[in-house]
Amino acid sequence: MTPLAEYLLVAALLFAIGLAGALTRRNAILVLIGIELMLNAANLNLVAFWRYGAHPELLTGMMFAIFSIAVAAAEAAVGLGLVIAIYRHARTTDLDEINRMKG
Amino acid sequence: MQEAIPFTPYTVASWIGRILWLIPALPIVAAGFIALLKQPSRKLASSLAIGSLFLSLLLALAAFGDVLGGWVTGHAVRETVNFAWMHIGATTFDLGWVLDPLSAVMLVMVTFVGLLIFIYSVGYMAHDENYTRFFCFLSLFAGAMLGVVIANSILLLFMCWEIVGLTSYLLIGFWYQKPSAAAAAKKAFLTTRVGDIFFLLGIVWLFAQTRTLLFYNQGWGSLEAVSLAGMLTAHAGLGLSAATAIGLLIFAGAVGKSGQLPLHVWLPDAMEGPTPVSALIHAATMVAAGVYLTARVYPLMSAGLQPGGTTVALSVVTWVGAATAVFAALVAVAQNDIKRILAYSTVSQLGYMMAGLGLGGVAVGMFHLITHAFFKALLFMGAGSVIHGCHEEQDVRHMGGLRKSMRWTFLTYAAGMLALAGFIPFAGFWSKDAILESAHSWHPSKAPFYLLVFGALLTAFYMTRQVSYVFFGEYRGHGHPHESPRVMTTPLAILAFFAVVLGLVGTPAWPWFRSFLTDRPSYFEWAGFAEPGILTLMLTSTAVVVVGLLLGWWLYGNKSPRADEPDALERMMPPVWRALSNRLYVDEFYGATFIAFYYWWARVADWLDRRVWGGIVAAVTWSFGLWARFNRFFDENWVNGGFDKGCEELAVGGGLLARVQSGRVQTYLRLLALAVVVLAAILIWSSRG
Amino acid sequence: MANTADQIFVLLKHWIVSVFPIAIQPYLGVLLSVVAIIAVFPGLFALTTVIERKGLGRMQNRIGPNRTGPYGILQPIADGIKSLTKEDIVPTSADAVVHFMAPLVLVVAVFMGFAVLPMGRNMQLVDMDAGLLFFFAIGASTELSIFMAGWSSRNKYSLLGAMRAVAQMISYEVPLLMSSVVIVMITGSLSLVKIVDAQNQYTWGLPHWYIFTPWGCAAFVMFCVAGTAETNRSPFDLPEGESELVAGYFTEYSGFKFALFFLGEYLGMFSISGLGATLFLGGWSAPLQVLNFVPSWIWFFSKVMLSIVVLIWIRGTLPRLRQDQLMNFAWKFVLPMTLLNLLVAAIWRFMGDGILRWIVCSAILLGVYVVVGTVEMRRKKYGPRSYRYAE
Amino acid sequence: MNVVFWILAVITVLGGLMAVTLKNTVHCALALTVAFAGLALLFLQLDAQFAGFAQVLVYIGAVAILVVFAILLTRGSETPSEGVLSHTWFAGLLIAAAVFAVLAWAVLKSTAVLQHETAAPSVSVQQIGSALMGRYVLPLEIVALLLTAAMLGAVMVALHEKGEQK
Repeated sequence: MTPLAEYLLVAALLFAIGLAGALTRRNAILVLIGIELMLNAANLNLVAFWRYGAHPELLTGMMFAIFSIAVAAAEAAVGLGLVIAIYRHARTTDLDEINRMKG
Repeated sequence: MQEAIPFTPYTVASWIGRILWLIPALPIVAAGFIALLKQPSRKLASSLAIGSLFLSLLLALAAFGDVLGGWVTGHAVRETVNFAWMHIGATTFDLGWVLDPLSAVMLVMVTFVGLLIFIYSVGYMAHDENYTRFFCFLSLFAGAMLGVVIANSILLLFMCWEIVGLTSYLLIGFWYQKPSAAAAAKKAFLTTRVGDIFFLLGIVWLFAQTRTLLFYNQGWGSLEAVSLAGMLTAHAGLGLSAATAIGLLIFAGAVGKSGQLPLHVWLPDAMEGPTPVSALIHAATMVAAGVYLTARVYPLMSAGLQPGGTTVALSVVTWVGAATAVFAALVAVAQNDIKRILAYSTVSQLGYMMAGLGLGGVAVGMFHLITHAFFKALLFMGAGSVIHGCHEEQDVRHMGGLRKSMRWTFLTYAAGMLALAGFIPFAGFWSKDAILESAHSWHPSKAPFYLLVFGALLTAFYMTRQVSYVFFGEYRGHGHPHESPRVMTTPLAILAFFAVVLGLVGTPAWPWFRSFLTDRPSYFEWAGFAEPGILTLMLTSTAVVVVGLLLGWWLYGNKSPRADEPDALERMMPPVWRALSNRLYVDEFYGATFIAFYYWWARVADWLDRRVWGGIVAAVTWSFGLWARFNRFFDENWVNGGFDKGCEELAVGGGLLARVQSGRVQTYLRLLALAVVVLAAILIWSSRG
Repeated sequence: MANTADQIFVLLKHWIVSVFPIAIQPYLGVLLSVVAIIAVFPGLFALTTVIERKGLGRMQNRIGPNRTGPYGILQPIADGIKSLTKEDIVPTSADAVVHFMAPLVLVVAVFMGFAVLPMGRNMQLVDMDAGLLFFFAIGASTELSIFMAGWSSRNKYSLLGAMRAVAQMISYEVPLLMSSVVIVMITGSLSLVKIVDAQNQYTWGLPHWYIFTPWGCAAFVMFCVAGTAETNRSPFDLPEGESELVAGYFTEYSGFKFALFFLGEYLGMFSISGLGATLFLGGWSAPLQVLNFVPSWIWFFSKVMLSIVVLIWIRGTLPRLRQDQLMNFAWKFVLPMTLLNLLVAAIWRFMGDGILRWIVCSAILLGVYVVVGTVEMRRKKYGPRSYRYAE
Repeated sequence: MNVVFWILAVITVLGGLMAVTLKNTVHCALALTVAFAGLALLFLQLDAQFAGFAQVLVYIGAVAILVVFAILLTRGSETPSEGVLSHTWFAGLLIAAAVFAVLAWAVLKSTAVLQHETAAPSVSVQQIGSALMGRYVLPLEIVALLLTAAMLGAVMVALHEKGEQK
């Protein structure tokens, strides 16, 4: 069991948890939270691969992680904005009720 | 701390060299601020523009002094600051600026004339409601133009070149309410594009040949010995060396910008813009940019030039220039719009510059460029003052006798007119004389010389015609003409002064300008006149000019034909007049050839669509119809039953599938995850073996 | 002599550590520094409360606390005893866990911020390569505790206060960061120690502090504004505007937790002032070369206290802003100016030495300041309001 | 077996679990921040200082706050009367478990080829900065553009449409 494998396992677990949250909760915001968790798990993988990879001095994995953090910030902003818009429109954030394909 | 920034200049230049970028930067920044301003804050706008350009002028003078100092102490100054703009793969795109006599002279000219014109337009545009927009465009233009001047990288030059084109477009169409202005702007933009495409091709080719975008870079620039030698040996087909071909392509760009034949058509129409614009952009600076570009890449054109001989590129430049000079002068004779006359004369003078470049090298062309910038700006601003004074009247036949009512304008205008006509000892005389001299001593052919002399005659003639129309006789317009405000006349006076004396830096006796540009020591000696041919040449050109003046005065002087009665020249030779006044039908020619060709082609395509393809389609449809009839019979009797069954099946399946598309996000997400699982499993499994 | 005085704490620490076995020495060193920080700053906090109360008293033409001890010096002790012995009330409907966590998170987060501040020549807990980033990251996480406090205590005043506070802190964190990025650009390092070293040089006896450059000065001004807002000090103290919402997010807190919030707030002030001093005022470096003999830590703390006094003074002077004014000011004025300041710093860096860069940079900054300022003032939003009273 | 790592891992995973299981949405958000903090510490454990601090700054400082704001704006703070789980929660759980199984399988299967303990790479912020300005300048520009667009987009989406002003 190499340290890298440990990190990867933790990341996988976190990813699964996030996925479970995204799949089982009915509140849109909680789905977003799950997605954030999944993103973070991915980041953990990237950094771990950078750390134990062949060429850490190239910074590739780290850069990837940093960029994905930035992208995740954008994603959260837009996603929550959408949730708020939907809430204003449908007066609910319950995904089971938001299943109309046209506004 | 040093490595905190990626920017590292390749060379260490003098302090002025290092901050040369400020010269274009200031007006551009000013333009940015002005763009933010609201309409009411006019004063702030104009003062921002003028102030920034004034600072640029000071810096330009400092740069000029620097170069001058280097020249006096006898070692050439060519400071370049280059830096890598971006790396893509292995190739780096370099930008940079160069400070050498050529750019220094140009800088001073542009900033100085520009500043005067800015001040002038404060008065001219005073009543326009888009005042701030005007100044925004104007100083954006100034910045871009200065960028063109100092560019040491053909890429940077091209960028600024395009910005200049854009601002020209914006300013020609400044009064976009007038459809004519809008059309003129479009025409200018498109026509110059034609040239710019070739220019771009030239740039690409140059880059491909020399692997560098820089002009000068410690001997590795594209205009320096190594690359030139390489380009001379490389062949481009048609027996041309790559150097020649690239030079010609770039020259095509110059042709577009500075309105040489055959792309001159946009320049006269460009006079739809406000007069300061015509003065600044379409007389003094932008149209000169083409000439400047040609001068910049002169080493490319003259690659492999033997003394006394010429190169293909140079001879092309010469012929185009000479032809343009005469052609435009001819047309100018028969125009009635005061600004159009000046526009055509600009075209012809630009022709002179080009010819000068081709015949006598950088110094000759640039000398005429500088002097012309001054007196042509003067003429345009004078014309503007006249138009302003005559209540926006532009037709010379509705003017006249203004010499009494507009003293200052008249005096300064006369000075400019004499300078343009090349009357001794005004500025234009010396510069034009230099061109004629080099034309006379041009071995390959004498034709350009005669053409240019003829052009000089015409120039004197049409300027006399215009002046006597505008300022002599009695006033034929409506309302009362009035002198323009001080803020407009003062720049005129300043420019007039230069129009008179500026030529003295380039007399044969004291060819200071030439030796400055070509970096040779200069000294004063009367013997300069005594050189064989010079004196006779000067006498001939003077004589030609005088003849032109007298001719003009004899035809038009002091008599004031009304608008309805035909022009004096028209009475003498109507057909010629008609040809000329219709601008020798060039526009019509283009209309009849290129544009008509497009129409024709469109019609052909249309016909093809209707007849040929249409016919085929019809035939196909018919056959299908036949086939269909048969099928119908077949269907109704055999297929239908089975088909209906199939349809039911499909309906059921569709129902099943539709249940998946529930519009619930989580359903989709679930399927996604499921797919991931399956794929990953397959992947791992397959990776086992 | 001067050197020992300068390094006295460092020497002391080494001496103490050297007593113990090698194995635990590094941990012990860290522990000692932490203890020192945890001891010193609350002391400063006590001192500051006295200064504030008496200073404000004078500004408002009162005497201020003067009963406990001579001139009321012992007031903070009395306060401490009081708040410790008070009953700790938790609203029944409150969310007990979060309600309990909030003050702890706040204080811990704020204390962590001090870890990277160099408080004297080699007197810092850790010299992190990304110290500045660390500082801001920690600072960012204090917002959460405030939200926790406001939300958990099921009280609309608290909630409103928390929302205001969080919104305000987020909006002002951006300019705060931006105005510090300039320093990073010039120094080429995020390590606060390196930043101080870069400023610790003298020409003609005058220091190279960044405040003495056009961009530095501009950045400092904006840093002060943003920092004041970040620590919810007046005139940006809407989150706890007594007149509007009782005491903002810690309305429902009492006793020790309240004291913790109080402490956290003041510690926030200290850390921001310390950062400001480090970035712009040359950290622990002396203001004049001749004054170098004075121990460096004295300089640092005097700078911090000076800015604290200024903050108190401001609090006594300026009226409170309106929420919309606050936001507009942050997003429409301070942020653009900081962005421009980045550009100016780049120009400065790239023009090399010479008087010219001073002229150009100052010109750009002033020009834009004037233009933007006038344009903004026109739009009535920041301009003086005309109140209409009921006749 | 690295103790610190395991502690952090447990903290992170627990935070994640609570974030998706707790009833009260705000508690979920707070648990989420715990998970974020744990991740940041894991990054530090991986000698990725910069990434770790960036994580704290962005996630705890911004995303968590955003989530909380969204919760309060959508009145999500009071727990809904009917269950918090969507009616298809069981399938979701199964699939999540399957995903974890597959990933774990992959990791464990390839554990032989994975790198063993390597020396900690010494990477200074300086290098990261120059890398951002040099090799990664294009991505950097694109991300900048993306963030701007996202900001505008979020504002536009979350704004009140005219007409349905309440």
